[in-house]
Amino acid sequence: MELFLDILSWFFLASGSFFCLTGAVGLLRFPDFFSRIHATSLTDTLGAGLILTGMMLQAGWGLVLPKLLMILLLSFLAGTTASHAMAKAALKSGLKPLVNNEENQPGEKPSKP
Amino acid sequence: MSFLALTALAIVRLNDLFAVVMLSGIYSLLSASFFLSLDAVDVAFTEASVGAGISTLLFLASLKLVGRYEKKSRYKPALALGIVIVTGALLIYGTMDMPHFGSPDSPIHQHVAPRYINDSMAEIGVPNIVTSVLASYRGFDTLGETLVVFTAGIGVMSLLLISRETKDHSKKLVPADMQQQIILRVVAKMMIPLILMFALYVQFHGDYGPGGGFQAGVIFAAGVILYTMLFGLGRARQVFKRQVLELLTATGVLLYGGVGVVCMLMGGDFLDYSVLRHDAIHGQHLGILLVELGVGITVASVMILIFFKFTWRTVKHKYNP
Amino acid sequence: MNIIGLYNYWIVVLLMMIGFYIVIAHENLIKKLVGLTIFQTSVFFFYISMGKINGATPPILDEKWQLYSNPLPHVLILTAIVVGIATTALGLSLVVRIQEAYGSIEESEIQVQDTHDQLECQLEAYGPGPDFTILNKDLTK
Amino acid sequence: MFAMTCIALLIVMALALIRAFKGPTLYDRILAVNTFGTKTVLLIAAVDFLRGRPDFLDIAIVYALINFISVIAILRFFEYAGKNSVEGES
Repeated sequence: MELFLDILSWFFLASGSFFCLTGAVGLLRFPDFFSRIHATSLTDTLGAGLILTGMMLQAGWGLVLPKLLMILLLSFLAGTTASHAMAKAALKSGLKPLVNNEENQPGEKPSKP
Repeated sequence: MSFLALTALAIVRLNDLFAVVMLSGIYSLLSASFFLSLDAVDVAFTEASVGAGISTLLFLASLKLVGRYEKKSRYKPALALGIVIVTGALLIYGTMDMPHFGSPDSPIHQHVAPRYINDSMAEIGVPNIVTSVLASYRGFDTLGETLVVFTAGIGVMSLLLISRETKDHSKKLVPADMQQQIILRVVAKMMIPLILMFALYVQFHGDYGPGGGFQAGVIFAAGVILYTMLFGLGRARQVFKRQVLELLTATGVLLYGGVGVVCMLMGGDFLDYSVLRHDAIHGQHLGILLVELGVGITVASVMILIFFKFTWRTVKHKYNP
Repeated sequence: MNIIGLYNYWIVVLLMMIGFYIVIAHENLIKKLVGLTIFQTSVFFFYISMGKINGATPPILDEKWQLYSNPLPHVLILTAIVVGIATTALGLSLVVRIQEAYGSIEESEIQVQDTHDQLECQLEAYGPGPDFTILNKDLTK
Repeated sequence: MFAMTCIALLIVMALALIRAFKGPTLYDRILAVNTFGTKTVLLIAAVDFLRGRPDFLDIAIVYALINFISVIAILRFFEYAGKNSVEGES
């Protein structure tokens, strides 16, 4: 049972780290703000959830577990809401998403600054 | 650690004050992680709530008032750079004599610290040594620092006074805020009770884990500030009246001093909590609890007041320039 | 070993100098305050680095641990941070008042206005001097 | 295992920091700050486990809260600094 839990939590931690890394690469490499927020916010939530779950499996019963649960809850609520608010504010401020308008110029590749 | 230096360098270079403030937010997050890695849990706690939270908020509020961009300076900073390099070289020369980082036999660990670490459990009965040193061994210092916070609050209040006329005038004009941001408001409604409850937990759990009056006060203030930002100053003011806040500011300091005086009346020294109960350890416990409560009340109300003052200024500028 | 043992202190010195540089070289008052904060933080780092012992744990007593870091610097810095934010708030409110009084938070512009005001006061008191017009032209440019 | 997570998180933080320095628009910087904050929460939790004293998760909770608050504050600052309409101001 111990071993099983260890392996499971190892799996969770590893995949969580992987998702976080992907998100960060996306944050750095993507061409415009909206694709970047897409990359980060999704992977952020998933990665944080996975890592925290892995930790919970390690923690066992005790005061640590509810604290981790609280962090999980907060990061789910706050992270997603913050990304929503950011995207909305950016859109309202006039930042346009980079789109590939094919109907105007057929055959043109997605623009990349 | 190198991250920190990088961030600081970037702060030097940037012209946009807003970006500077954000980077200083990152900077204080980083420094808190650094404190954590050096075992200073309580300090990391304070830095997290104060540096990343409140100070960013205050800088933003004042940026709103003074404008965002820095003007290019015309002077050549060569002289300044020279002074800085010379001073830095001297300081680095000074560090050559320092004991190595983390060595257990450096002079700082020889004098009072062993006493605190070995005897505080028997004398105070509180597991968190930082709390027992803060509130009991060095209670005078903490009283002084609470007074400094109180005085700073008074200073800000008197500097940013607003006439009653302005207030009445703008009260009608302050609209409900962020009416359109439904998601934000709903989530904030869920979060604010959590924040306030967590602040209370930090306040009263400070004896056993990291935390205490300073941190709890700041977190409480942060919760109230979140409410203010999302639901408008008018509604926040209905909950936290100015008179009540000012009264609370003084109450905290008075509570702290009052505990000391009560100790004196009961036959001990000033701020010697052992006489508060029959048992010295119980007395210490009660004393620390009360003192921390006083600190928490003062810090929270001063922070809320300062923020309110800054926001009133913005309102005033908006409606009668 | 020598280099690694003192690395922390060097970074502290570097940070302190960066803060110092911002304070003396930049003219914007808000930027100066940020520099002051960095300076302050470097002092905090210095204290905390001194309090660390290798292999120690945070100073919260527990049966499982024997070696604790030095709690005294933690206490000092904890209160220093809160006092620091209070004084920063005071500084910010001064900046706000300066902005209202002078319409600017750049040091040089404030100085220009100050000398201008001073000269005007002298003008009122002693009558126009011969060199005043030149100065005035220079300043209002 | 926790060490690996820590290293991964540190790399993520470095990348976010680069984005915050470069950040063509201000929103990129805000996004980077937000990412940085959430990663700090995770890093603190991971470090706690790594050092074997997972009692200090309180700090991570504070970070999660404070991060949210500061992002909201920055956004509000922007919403009203950008336009001069009398729509709302706190």
